[in-house]
Amino acid sequence: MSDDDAQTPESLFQAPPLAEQERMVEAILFASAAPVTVADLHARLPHGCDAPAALSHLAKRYEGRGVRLIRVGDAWAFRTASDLAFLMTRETVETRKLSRAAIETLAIIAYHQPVTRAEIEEIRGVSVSKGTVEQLLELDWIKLGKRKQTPGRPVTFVVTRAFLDHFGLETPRDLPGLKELRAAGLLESTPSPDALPEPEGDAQDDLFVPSPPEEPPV
Amino acid sequence: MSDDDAQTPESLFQAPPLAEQERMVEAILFASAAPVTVADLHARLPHGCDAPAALSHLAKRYEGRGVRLIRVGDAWAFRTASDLAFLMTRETVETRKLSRAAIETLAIIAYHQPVTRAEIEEIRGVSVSKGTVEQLLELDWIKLGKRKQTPGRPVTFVVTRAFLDHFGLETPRDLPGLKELRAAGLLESTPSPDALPEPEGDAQDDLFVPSPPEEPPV
Amino acid sequence: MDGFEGPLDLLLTLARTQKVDLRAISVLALARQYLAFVEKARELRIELAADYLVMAAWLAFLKSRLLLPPDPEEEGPSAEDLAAHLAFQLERLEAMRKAAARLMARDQLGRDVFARGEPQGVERARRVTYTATLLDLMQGYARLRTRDDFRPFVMDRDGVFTMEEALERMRPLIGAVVEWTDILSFLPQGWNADAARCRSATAATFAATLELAKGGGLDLRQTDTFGPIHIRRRP
Repeated sequence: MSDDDAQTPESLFQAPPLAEQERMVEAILFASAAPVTVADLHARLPHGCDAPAALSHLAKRYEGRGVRLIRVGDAWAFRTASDLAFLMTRETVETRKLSRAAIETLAIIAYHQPVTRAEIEEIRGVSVSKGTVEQLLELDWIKLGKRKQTPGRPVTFVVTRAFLDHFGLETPRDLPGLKELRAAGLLESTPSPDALPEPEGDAQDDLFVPSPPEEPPV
Repeated sequence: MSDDDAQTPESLFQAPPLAEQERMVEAILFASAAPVTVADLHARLPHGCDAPAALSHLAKRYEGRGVRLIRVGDAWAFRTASDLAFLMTRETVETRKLSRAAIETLAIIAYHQPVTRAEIEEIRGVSVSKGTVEQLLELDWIKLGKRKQTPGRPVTFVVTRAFLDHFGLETPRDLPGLKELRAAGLLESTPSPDALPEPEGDAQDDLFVPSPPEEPPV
Repeated sequence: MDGFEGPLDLLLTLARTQKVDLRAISVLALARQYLAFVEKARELRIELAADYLVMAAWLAFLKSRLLLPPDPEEEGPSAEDLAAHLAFQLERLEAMRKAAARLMARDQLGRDVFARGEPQGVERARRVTYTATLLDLMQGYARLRTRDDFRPFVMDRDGVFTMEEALERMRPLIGAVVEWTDILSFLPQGWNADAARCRSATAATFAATLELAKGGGLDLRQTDTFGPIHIRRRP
């Protein structure tokens, strides 16, 4: 609004002070269901208001706030600050039991680490799906260990600190051994009548000896 | 737990600075048309945030603005300043005109809550039509309160958060003239001396105290 | 009668004509006004709802009680108590009407104050977390090892020389065996060193020679118990 305009008879309907115009624009934009154009603001504000000036003051006021005044085409609207977008999603967390395949794979890695995929498959007697390993990696319960010094240098898997935390173990050595499992009634089988040497006997002894350097004892 | 241990989890989940919490609360409340409870805010904010402190800072920031932070029971919302209502003709919601009976019934429920239908009828001297109660329930301005511990265990009615929100009341205690009415003894249910004694008994003692779980005092 | 919300509302309207504070109202006069009103309605053949008539009957009773000296024999509330309660009811109804008016005069949402016009819904993001207990882990591992224990017994074929293999090996050879020869010299290469492999190869070769003898292709002889077994082509 120029000085000249202010002198005209229109001064009877003098525009409110800019601070008041800013309040008005703030309220209109807040309550509006869609972005509001400058023309629309002028139509709604009292005569003589300077919507662009009010908008620019308002934009400054909301700088760095949780909501921002933004321009959408030729219209204006309040929007959540983009860095706070995460507050606008409400995560519903669904807890599911790990699949049997995943539990068995995890158990083998925990008891035999560092262990290759081929070794896991040998123990499980079935192939390990890519999804199962990926799931365990995503859960941060297993990670890649050192490559095995055998032909093909296959990668090995070891359990993580997060795994130990989740299962309340201080070290992988705290996993109950087969004897304890049997004592707890979890292993109900009797040893084979052939009296073959029980494979677990020595397996347990050196199970966790070559723990990888990433897993220092707590 | 050693001192070291005690400090680790805190630093891991340290709450954001209060200024940042204020921005977050601002964003959440701005994005919602309905009031948001403090419990809801805590559920959505990062761990360790102090919603009441952030709210009180935020309320100060918006003092005198075109948009105000207002309290509705145990919830908070942004609302346009009432002196700017004249700008909002486009947003004005045409509400169905309430009948005189509905308005009186609403007032009686607000001032006498929790109140039974029989008590409303005793005050108005006329039976309350089903439609009136239904209309108020539909508007979400009243809801069923606890049953009265009197013979027949009649249901009671109380006002809702939406009622407080609609009429700009922080709590039911802010109803206009409530104190004067109480001082004048006009909120007491004096049993009619000739008819059978009315079953209300201690109706007034627990006027706003046993607010149902949805409306806990802030 | 359409304008009235029941007999109490009618009474309140009549009471206002007395132009005094409701607390100072003459209930006797009010009863007379009400009864006169009802009488007038009857003359005009306006049908009155039952509750208006009930109120009229009650007020007629109250009027007579107020006019008569109190009966000391009578129990229950006095006429003055009843009149006072009626005055209280009227005052309370009026108070609630005023309160209702003040309530409706407040700034109302959607009329005077406004909520966010473009609310941003909270997006629901579903996240699935998987869980397992140490017991699951132990049971899973136990299950695997249990399965191992029950694995069907499979012969270790590495240390076994079968009779079929021995037969295949012997058939082309026997044509050249003219002299008596120890069958141990027919064991395949590399099966002598290890005792178990040697036993298996010997047994298989012996069984194969028996089979060939049965078919009439060769002769067998053993000169003394546990002595070496010799074979030759049947002449």
